[in-house]
Amino acid sequence: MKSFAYVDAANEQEAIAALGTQRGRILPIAGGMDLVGLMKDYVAQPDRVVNVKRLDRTIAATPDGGLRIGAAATLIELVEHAGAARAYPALVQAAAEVGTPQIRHAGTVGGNVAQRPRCWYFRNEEFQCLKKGGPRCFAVDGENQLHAIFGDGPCHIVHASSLAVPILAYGGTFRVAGPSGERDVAAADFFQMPDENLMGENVLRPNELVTHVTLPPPGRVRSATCEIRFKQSHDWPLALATAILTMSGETVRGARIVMGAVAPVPWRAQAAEAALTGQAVTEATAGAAADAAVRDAKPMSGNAYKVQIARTAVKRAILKAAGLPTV
Amino acid sequence: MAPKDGFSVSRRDFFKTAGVGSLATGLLGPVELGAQAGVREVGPGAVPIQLTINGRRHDLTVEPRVTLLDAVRNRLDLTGVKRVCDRGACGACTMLLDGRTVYACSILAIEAQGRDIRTVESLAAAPALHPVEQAFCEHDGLMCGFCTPGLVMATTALLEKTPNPTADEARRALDGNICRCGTYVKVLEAALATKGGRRG
Amino acid sequence: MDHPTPTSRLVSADHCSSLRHKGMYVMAEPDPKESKYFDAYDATAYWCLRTQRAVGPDGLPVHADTCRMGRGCCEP
Amino acid sequence: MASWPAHPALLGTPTRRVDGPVKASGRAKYTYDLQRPGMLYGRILRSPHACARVLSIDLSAAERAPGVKFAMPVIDLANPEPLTHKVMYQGQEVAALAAETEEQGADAARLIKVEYEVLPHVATVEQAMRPEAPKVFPDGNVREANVDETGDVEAALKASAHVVEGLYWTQVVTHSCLETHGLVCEWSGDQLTAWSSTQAVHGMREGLARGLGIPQTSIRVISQYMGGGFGSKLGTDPQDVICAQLAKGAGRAVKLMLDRKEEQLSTGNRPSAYARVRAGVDADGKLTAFDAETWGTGGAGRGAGYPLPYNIYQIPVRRRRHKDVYINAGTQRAMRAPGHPQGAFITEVVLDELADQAGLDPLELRLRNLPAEAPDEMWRRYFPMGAEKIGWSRRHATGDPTPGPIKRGLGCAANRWAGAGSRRTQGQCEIFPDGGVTMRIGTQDIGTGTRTLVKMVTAETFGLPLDQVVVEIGDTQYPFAPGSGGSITVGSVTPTTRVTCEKALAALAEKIAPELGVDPAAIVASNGRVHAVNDPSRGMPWKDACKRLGTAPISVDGQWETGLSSVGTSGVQFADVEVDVETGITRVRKIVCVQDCGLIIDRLTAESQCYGGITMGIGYALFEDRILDRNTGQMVNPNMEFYLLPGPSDIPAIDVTLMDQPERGVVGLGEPPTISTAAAIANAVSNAIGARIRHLPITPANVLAALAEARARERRGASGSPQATEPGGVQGAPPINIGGAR
Repeated sequence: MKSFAYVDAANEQEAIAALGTQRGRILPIAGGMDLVGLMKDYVAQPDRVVNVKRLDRTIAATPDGGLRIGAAATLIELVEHAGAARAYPALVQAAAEVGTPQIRHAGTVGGNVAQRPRCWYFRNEEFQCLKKGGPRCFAVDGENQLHAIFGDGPCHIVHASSLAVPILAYGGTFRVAGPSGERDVAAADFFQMPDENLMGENVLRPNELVTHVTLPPPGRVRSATCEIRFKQSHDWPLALATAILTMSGETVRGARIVMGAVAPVPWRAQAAEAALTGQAVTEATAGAAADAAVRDAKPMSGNAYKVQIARTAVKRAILKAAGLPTV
Repeated sequence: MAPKDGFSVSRRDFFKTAGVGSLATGLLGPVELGAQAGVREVGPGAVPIQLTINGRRHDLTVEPRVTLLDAVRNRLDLTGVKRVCDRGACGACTMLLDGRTVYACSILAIEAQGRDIRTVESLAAAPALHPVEQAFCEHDGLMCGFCTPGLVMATTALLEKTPNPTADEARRALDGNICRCGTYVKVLEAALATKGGRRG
Repeated sequence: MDHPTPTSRLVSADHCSSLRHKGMYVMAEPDPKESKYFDAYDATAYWCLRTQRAVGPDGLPVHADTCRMGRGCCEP
Repeated sequence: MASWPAHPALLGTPTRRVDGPVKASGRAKYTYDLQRPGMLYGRILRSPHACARVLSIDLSAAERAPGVKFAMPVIDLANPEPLTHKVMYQGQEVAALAAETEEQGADAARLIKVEYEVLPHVATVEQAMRPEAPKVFPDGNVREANVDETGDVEAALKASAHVVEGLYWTQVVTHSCLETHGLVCEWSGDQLTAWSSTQAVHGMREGLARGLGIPQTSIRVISQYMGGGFGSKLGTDPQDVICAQLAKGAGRAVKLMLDRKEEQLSTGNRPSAYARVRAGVDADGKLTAFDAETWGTGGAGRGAGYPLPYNIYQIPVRRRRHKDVYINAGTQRAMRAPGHPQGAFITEVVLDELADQAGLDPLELRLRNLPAEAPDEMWRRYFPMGAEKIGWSRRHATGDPTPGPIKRGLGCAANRWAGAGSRRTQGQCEIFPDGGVTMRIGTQDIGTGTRTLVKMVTAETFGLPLDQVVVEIGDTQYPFAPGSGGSITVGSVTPTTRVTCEKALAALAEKIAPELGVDPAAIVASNGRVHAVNDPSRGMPWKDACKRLGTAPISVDGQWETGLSSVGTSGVQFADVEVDVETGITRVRKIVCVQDCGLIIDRLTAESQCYGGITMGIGYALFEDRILDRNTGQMVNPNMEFYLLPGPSDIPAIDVTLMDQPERGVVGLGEPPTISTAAAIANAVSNAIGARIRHLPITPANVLAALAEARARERRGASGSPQATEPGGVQGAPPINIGGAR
C-alpha cells in the first residue's frame, strides 16, 4: 500500500472539501472493505484518503412512507432494521448475503453501491486492463468464467454490488453531494456501462459522494431477492435477481425484475417483466419470464453456464416473491 | 402466505433501530493544512493515534496506511490474531470492534480510534481460559492453531449476542473464517457446547 | 550427536550431493514385505541445495535422471 | 525389545491437545509472531512475468529509501550461465531487501528497477504440448516416462463385456498454508539461529548450511508452533537462504514471511493429472484391463506422476504411458498424499462408469475386484460398514428420478497409504532426582498433534499424569528426527519415545531393584508408582524412586526400533450429495469415513486428521483451482477470495469410524483420509444427476456441461455404447473454462 494522507471528515461539507477533482488521487473511505484491498494491491494509489464514516448513517422512514438510508449505515444495521426488512424484504435479503459477518459489520451501504469491480484482471496489478487505462480487456480471450453475460464491452466486468440490484428494482434514488450542491440521481441513471464510463462504474465525479439512498414507498408489492453463489460460506454471487411484483389478486399487474453479477451494471430484465405481467405466478410462468430475462445474453467463451444460473436466479426470485417454493 | 401489503412500518420502529453516528472522535495529533482551505489533513508520515484495546488506552505513532491488525501485531506485540489472507477473506485477524467482529486487516488503525477494540488477548489472563477457548480445546476444535484465535473471536461474538445458537446460526456466524486444517466440524461442536460463553 | 546424511532409495551415490527430495528428510524405511504400498510412479519434487529451487546452478532442471556426474554443476 | 503396554492408561483415549490452550488463547508464538531485538523485515521482489530474461537490476533507489538496511539481487547477473538470468514463472525471486518496517520494505521493493526482456511462455499443458510451443527448458516441454505394461491390453479390451473410454482430469491446487512460508534469522557472530515455519527442523538446518556454505554446527533451527505445511514446508526455499543473507548483510535480525500472493505463486502445488483411459470388465463384473495415457504438469518442474490405476483393485492387464509437461508456473511439491488423490479420483470414477455399463451396483463391482489376501482384505470389511452408515441401500440407479431440481446421489471410494517410521529417529530422556521427566526429540508439531503424542507416550511409560512430564520438540538442539511428511511422524517419534523412556525406566529400575528385592527387568511404572510387574504392592511412589538417584539425573539416548509401528493404512469413504441441476451447484450432505491406522495414540487428534483430510478433499472436489491466465501465464486468483477454500457452511456432517488395530502398532494417518474424498463426491454427483463428472473441480460450469453432454447424447440415442467423445468436444455442451494448468 502506498502511503497517503488522511482526512477525518466530520460532515458532508468537510468531506467534499477534502475530495479533489483528479480521479483516483483522493478517495473516500467508509467501511474500507473495498478500498483497503485495492490499495494493498496497488490498484488504488491515492495521495489522500477521506474518512466518510461519520456522515449520515440513519435509516429512517421518509414523510411519504418511503425509506431513506444514510450511505454510512453499515450493512448489518440495514439487515437488523426490522422496519426495512418488513417493507423492503428484497433489499434486506440482498444485504444479509453480502460477504461475511465481518464484512457486513464494517461495510457500508454507500460503499457497497460504489465499490469497484471484483474482476481479477482489474484487481491484480500485473494486468494493465482497460479499466486501468491499459490497452485491452484480458477477459475477452482469457479467464472469463465470472465475467459478464450481458453488454457489449469493451470491458466485461460484472457490477459487484448486491444492494444495487434491489435498489434499482425498487426505483431508488441516490442523493449525490458535490461542491456545487446536491442532486438526485435515479438508480436507473446512476450506474454506467463501460462504453459510457470506462474508468468508473457510476456517475459520481471525483469530488462527489452519495450521502443517502431513498426508496419510494413500496406500495402493494411482493418482493424478493435470490442470490446464487457457489460456496455457501464466503463467496461472490454467480448471479442474483430481485423481483418486485404488483399483484391484482393472483395476477401480476406489474413487475420489476433486475439481475446482478451478470453485467457491468445491475441489469433490468424488461422482457421478463413483460412476460410475467398479466400472468399468475407459477413455476411455468416464472420459468418463461426467466427465459425472457436471459434471451439476449451474450456469454463469453467460458461463462455460458452463467446464463443458466441467471435464469434460475430470476425464476426463483419471482417464485420467492410470490411466496411459492423455489426448488 | 402473501406478505403484508404496503409499507406498514411505524416510524417509531425505524428510529428505535436507526443508529446515529456515535463515534465522533476528534482528530488527534498534529493538524496540517491540506491542499484545500479548511481541510485538516494528517500524514502521510507517522501520526500519533490512540487506540483502546482490551480496555487499555495505547498511544502509538503510525502512518495512516497502517492497518489495525499490523498496528496491534507489530507495534503492540499482541500477536494472538493472525495475518493470513490480508484481504478480508479468511477471518484469521478477527477482532471485535464495539462488540462486532471485523477483519482487522482491512481497517486502518487510525480509523479505529474511539472504538472499543478487543483482541483474543482480552478473553482470559494466562493461564486461565475463556469458556470458548476451553470448549475449543475440549472438542479439539483446533489443529495447527493459526486460524483458531480468529475463530475463537467469531465464536465469542456469536455467543455474546446469541447465547444458545442453532447449528445454522453458528455456521453463519463463522462463515467469515477459513481453516485449512479442516477443524470446522469440531469448531461448530465447540461453539454449540460452550457453556457460559457470555461475558459478564 | 550423530546427524546422518540423508539417504534415499531414489538417489544413489553417483548423484550430485546437492540433489534433494522429500524422501531424504522423511526417510521412511519401508518394510520389504509391504512393498506393495509403494507404487511405481514419479511424484517426486526434486530441488538443488545450491539454488533451493527445482533448477540447478546451470539453470537446468534437477532430477534423479539428470543430476549425475558429468553435468557441469554436479559435485560428488 | 520395546513393546506397547497391554493395558494402557492413556494410549487410545481421547486426550486434549497439550498445546490447545496456548493456541486457542493466542499465546503461542508462531514464527510469524516473533519479534527479536532490532528486528528488520525482509521483502522479496518477484517476477511479474511468466517468462523473462533479467537484463539488469538496479538497487540504488531502494538502497537509499527510508528504513532500508540492506538490499541484494537474487538473480546473479554475473553468473556466466545465461539460463540462470531467466525467470521461469510469475513469482520467481529477483531481488530482496531488509527494512525497519514492513511498509518501508514494501515501498523500497517497488523502487528496485528491473529490466526484463519478456519471453514467450506456456501457461497450459495444451499450449506446452504443441510442437511449436516455446520451450520452458532446452530439453523440451514433455518428458516421457517408460511405458509400464502388463499383458496384452488390446486383446483384453476386445474380450471385455463392457468398455468405457474417456478423458479424465484434475486441476492444480495449492497448499494454502494459513501461516505462509517464512522465517526469522538472527546471527551471533558466525552462529545462525533460524525460527522457521517448517515441517523439518533438521532438514532446514541441513539445507541452510549447504545453501549458505557454513557448517551445520553453526546453525540452530527452531519451530515451536507452525501454521500448516501439508507437504510444502519440507525443504529449504530461496527465501530461507535470502533471509539469512539479509540478516548477515544488515547485521540485524530479519523476519521474512511471504505474503499470500507469494505463497500462492511460489511455494508449491499439487500437479494436475490428465488421463485418456480405456478400461473393461467381463460379464461377471471382473476388471479385465486398464489402459491409460496420462500427463500432467508440475509447473517448471517434473514429478506430475500419479498412481493409475490406483493400486487397490485387481486388474490383470494394464498399460500406462505417462508424460510430465513443463509450463511456466510455480513448481509442484509434495502435497498431502502426493499422486494419490489424482489416481483415486480417476480410477474410482472409471469404476463407477464400468459398473453402470455392466448394470452392477458400484459397491458390488468394487467388492468383486478387491484383493483377497491380508491386509488388503480390510477394504472388504470397510466397504459394507461404510455402506451401512451412508444408507447405501437407498441408492438409486444413476440419475435421481425425483422430480424437481435437487438431485441426491451416493458415491464411494477407497484409499491406501504406506505410513511407516524412520529408523533414524532418536530421542533423549532425563529423569531427575526430584521426579521430573524431560523427553526431547527433534521432531516438530505441524498441527497433527505430535507434541501431544510424545507426551502421552512419555507419561504412559512412566505411569505419570500428562502434566508431570515435559516434552521438548521443534529444535535442532534435540536429537535427530525426520521431517513431518509421508505420514511417518507418529510411526517415527512414538516408537522412539517409547524405546527411550523404557530405557530410562530400566535405568531407574536398576537403582531401586535391590531395595525392592525384585529383578530390575520385572519393574514397571503405573499410577504414579514404580513396582514389580506382578505385584503392585512391591514398589514405591515415583518421587521416592527418583530420590534414590541422589544428585545425578538419569540421561539416556534412544533410537527407533522396529516392532512398534507398521506400514500401511486402508480406508473407504462414502459421500451423500445434493446437486441443484438448475444451477449446477453441489452441496455435500454427508461423508462417511472408515479408516484404520493401527494403534491409536490419541483418539481425538486421530479423528481430527480424518475431519481435516475430508475437509481438504471437499475443497479439492468442488472449489480449489489455481487459475493461470492462459495468455499471460499470470495467476488470476493468488488470494483467498477467488482461490476458493471451503468454509463452515460448505462442510457436511462427517461420520468418522476409526478401526482400532492395536496389534499392528502405530501407523500414520496424516494423508490417507484426504485421498478418496473427491472421488467419492464425484461419483455421488454423477449418481445424482445421471451425467458423468470426469474432471475436478466440480464447479457449476462442470456440472451443467456434464448435464448438457448427457442430454446431447440422449438426443443422439447413443445410450449404452462406449463414450468416444471428450468433455467439451460434444456439440451442445457449453464451452467451459477448466481453469489454469491444462
